[in-house]
Amino acid sequence: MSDVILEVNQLNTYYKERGEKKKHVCKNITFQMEQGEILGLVGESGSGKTTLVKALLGMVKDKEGAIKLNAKMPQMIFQDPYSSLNPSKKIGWLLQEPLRIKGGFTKEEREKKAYEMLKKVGLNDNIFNHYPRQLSGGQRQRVSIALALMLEPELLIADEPVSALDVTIQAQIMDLLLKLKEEMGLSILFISHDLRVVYKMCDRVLIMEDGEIVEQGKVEEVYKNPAHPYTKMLLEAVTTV
Amino acid sequence: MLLEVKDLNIEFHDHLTPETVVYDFNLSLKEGEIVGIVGESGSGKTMSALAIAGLLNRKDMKKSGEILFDGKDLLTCKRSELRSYQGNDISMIFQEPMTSLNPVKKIGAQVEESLKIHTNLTKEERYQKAISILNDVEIKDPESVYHKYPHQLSGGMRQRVMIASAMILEPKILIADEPTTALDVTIQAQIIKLLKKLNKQKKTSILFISHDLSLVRTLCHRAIVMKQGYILEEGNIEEIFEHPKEAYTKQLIEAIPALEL
Amino acid sequence: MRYIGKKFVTMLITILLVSFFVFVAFAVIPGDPALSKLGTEATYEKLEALREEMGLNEPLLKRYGTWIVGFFTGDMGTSYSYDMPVKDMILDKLPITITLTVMSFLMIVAVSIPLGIYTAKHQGKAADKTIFVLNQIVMAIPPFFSGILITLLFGLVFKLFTPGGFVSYTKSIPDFLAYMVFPCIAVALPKIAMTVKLLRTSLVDESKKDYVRTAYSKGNDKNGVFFGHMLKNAMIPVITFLGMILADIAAGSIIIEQVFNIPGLGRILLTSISNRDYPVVQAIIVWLGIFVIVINFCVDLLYKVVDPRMR
Amino acid sequence: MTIKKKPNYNFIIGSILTGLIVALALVSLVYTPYDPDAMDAANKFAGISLKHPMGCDNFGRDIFSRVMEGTKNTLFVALGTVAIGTVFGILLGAFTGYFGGILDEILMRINDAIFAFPSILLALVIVSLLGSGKYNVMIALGIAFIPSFARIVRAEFLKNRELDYVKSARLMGAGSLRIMFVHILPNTFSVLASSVMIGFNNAVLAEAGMSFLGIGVQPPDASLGRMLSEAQTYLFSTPSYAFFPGLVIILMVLGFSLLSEGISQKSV
Repeated sequence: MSDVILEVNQLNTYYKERGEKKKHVCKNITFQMEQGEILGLVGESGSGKTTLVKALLGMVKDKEGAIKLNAKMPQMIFQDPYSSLNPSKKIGWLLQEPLRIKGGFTKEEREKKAYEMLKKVGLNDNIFNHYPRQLSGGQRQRVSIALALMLEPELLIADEPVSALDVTIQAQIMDLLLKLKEEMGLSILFISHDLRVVYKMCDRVLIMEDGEIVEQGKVEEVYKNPAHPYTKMLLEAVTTV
Repeated sequence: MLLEVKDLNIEFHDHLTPETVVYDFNLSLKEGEIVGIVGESGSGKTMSALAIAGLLNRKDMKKSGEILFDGKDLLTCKRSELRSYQGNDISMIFQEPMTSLNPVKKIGAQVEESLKIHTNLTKEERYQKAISILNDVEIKDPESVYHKYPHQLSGGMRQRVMIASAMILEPKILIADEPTTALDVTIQAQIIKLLKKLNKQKKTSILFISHDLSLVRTLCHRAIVMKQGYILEEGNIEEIFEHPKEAYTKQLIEAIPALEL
Repeated sequence: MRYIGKKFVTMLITILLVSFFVFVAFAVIPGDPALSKLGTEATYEKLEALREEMGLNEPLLKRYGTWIVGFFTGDMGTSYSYDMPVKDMILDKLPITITLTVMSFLMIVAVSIPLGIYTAKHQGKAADKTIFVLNQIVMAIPPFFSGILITLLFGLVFKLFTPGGFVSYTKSIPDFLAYMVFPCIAVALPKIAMTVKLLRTSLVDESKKDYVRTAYSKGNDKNGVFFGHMLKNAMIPVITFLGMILADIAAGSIIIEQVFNIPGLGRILLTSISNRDYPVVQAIIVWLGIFVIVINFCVDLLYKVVDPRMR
Repeated sequence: MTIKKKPNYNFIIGSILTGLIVALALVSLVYTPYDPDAMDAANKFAGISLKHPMGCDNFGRDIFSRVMEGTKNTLFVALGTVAIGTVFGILLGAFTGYFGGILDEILMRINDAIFAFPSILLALVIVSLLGSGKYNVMIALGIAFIPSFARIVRAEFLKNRELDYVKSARLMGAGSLRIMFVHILPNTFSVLASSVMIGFNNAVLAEAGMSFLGIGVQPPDASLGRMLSEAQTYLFSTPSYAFFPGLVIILMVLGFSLLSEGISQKSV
């Protein structure tokens, strides 16, 4: 039994917009995530998965329940590679920013680490002096991954990291993530709406509908014997289509 | 043959050197047939579709070749003649149902707009037709949806409304440009089913543009694979998936994560 | 209905806020009105007595309360310099400024909207480019200078009107209106240019939207797309702008009244500012403020009619 | 791939006009053909000549020298106005836009109330309270301009705050101030630049308008607006007196608006 890196117990979150009734977004969310696994989180828009992620990162105020995180500074990669990189900064500057904030590095050390990271995610050195707008979607997503890994986090949250990309690029990014996971011993919470992608990437999966986790388990088991009607519907949508 | 596209080339002239985005595009579409055009971004699939729908009229763009519909060349015929086909014989639906609907007009008005343009039906007749097509696209309570605005509907509903407004005159060809990409998977499956149903019931031929090979496989009879403006491969759906001739096609198919259940 | 009610309440609150700010500004900053009324040589006792009489020894909020109640019941105080009720001073000038504002606004709407549509429809053609250049130049001419040019050209050279020969509406309404045409042109010109430019930009932006492509795909011709689809969407930012313009003209009338020698509200405001006649300044500013706020309220309501997403 | 570019006429003409006007103002700091305030009864209403390229006014002062001086004053006031408006607008807009909440609500209500007021009216109120003069006009117009800048900056911050790159910066451990001023602010510059340009023009027009009314720049300082109002009396006899100051205002505003048009064309 490996160590638990994230434990969520009876998490409830609420959201209130002015003049409207308080909404109950996440309902009684309970799950565990183990060190070194890739845990899939599947749900459609409005299922509450984005709110769940925000809650895990401490960005939701109105919540009850326990979130136990055994990793320091979880990092995140985002769906839209166009809005996740600051358009006014060069890639090199961006990659050094986490180290600059953390402090205790000389300029040379920072630059060396940034170049090393670029190499790790399969990018050329010359990208260091490029602006995000000069890169393709796939390259940007590699930069995002590099940026998230600069602080060597133990937990990485990947929010639909491939769904904005072309299929051939998707495959490359997925392979990169799998490689980095092995190299760096990452645990990844992998959010996706695409059951095929989850099948390729994840060890276990959580199925979310309407703020609740309706089913969880090993990917093969859930896919072969879906217990909840919603899971069945999702799988049907993929296999009949 | 319902539609025949011969050697279609599309060039942009907004730069110093003209840039060709579609090279020697050929396509034939039979009545009742569903043909898929597959490719990644920049493959020229959307440009070809827009050209066939008669929606590429920018001045800095050059088109050559032939687009024969009913023996008439849509590329060279008069604009007024082209308009008489648009929405009437050839309709189109788009990727983003929210932005593709006019935000300040009621659903009813948008659904029956083609009737207003192409027929002399009375207001009451138009209303009846609109309600009946809204029923056909499986919208519950069409009478109330008729009086709503786009922002009051969900994404899936909006795409159904788009389909209704494109299908109201029972066109011979429906061009669908990534109609399900912006939708959730379960909604996506419903829309694909709906397109299949409409194709069977109304014998409408569908030109289905998508980046998603698994969708194309379930929906289409034939498919064309495009890359960087060129047609790489075309053929029956089974042929393409079982025995792809081109390495790129193989790569595309392999990029879809397998689901072994 | 709830929306209107909410907006109406917001409007009332804003009016109170604005009037309070103005009141406080004029109560605190200029110093002691009793002193300025009596002069520096007044004795302490006399000053105290006057302060008591003017209610200056009351707490600020109470003074505001008395003032605002008086304000809306028709008692706007007494002018320091003319020793007559402010209300009477304002009331008979009001029609002049209102005429100036409304007439120039109508000119702006009547000219700029057709012209904006025309330029957008002929985007990139010679007519569009010419109008663009004209627009840029006209926008750069301050209304007081165009006023001077109009006076020179139509008044002194073509003798279409007598510069400085303002005829009051109480004497002859046709002559009054005939004189007002020229100041109104001076006010309207730069605003027409701005509105044309905004409407054109707005229409061009709309033309790139997806729903326009949908409209063409249904067999609409250019006019069908422009008038049936784009115009209503494109008018949304223009409505806000026209609301701002209306407020701007009312304020800008101060300058144009000076150029054309029109004895309107602006004229009194200006003399009162230089005479430090605060009750008059205060009253005019608050009225102009109320005018602006009410316009904004109307713009909000108009929005609701045009844009269903606002409901 | 090389992109075909039509020459950016707006930018070229705008730069030339602005350059000329700025040069005129800068030269006036060290040299004017005559003392702008020197009266010369012999040259009253002197016509256009080599000695007096724009003629002389009712006191025999050289109009060209006065136009140079006035241009300098107008530019100075406009620059000051825009500086006040931008600095406070950025601060106000950045904090309210980034943090939101109750404070934002209240400040924006007040902001809207002020913004609803035409800036010239607001400036008049402030001038009537502070008194007229170059610096008071600058302060008055500056305050009147804060809300519009604050509004633009706030909208940009509101938009950017929701973007993933800000979330990503927060996850790196960046503090709010660092996120606001190092990460977000540079992304608002392009929008801010165009509104600064528009603001500058409005400031020029407002200053000229107030000086025209006699409550702006005060004598002995020369001012374009004031010259125009003085010239009005002699409009028929000496139209050139009104013509040149007016022309300079137009060229100044035109140059700047073409320049801003050209810049936005460039960034597309």
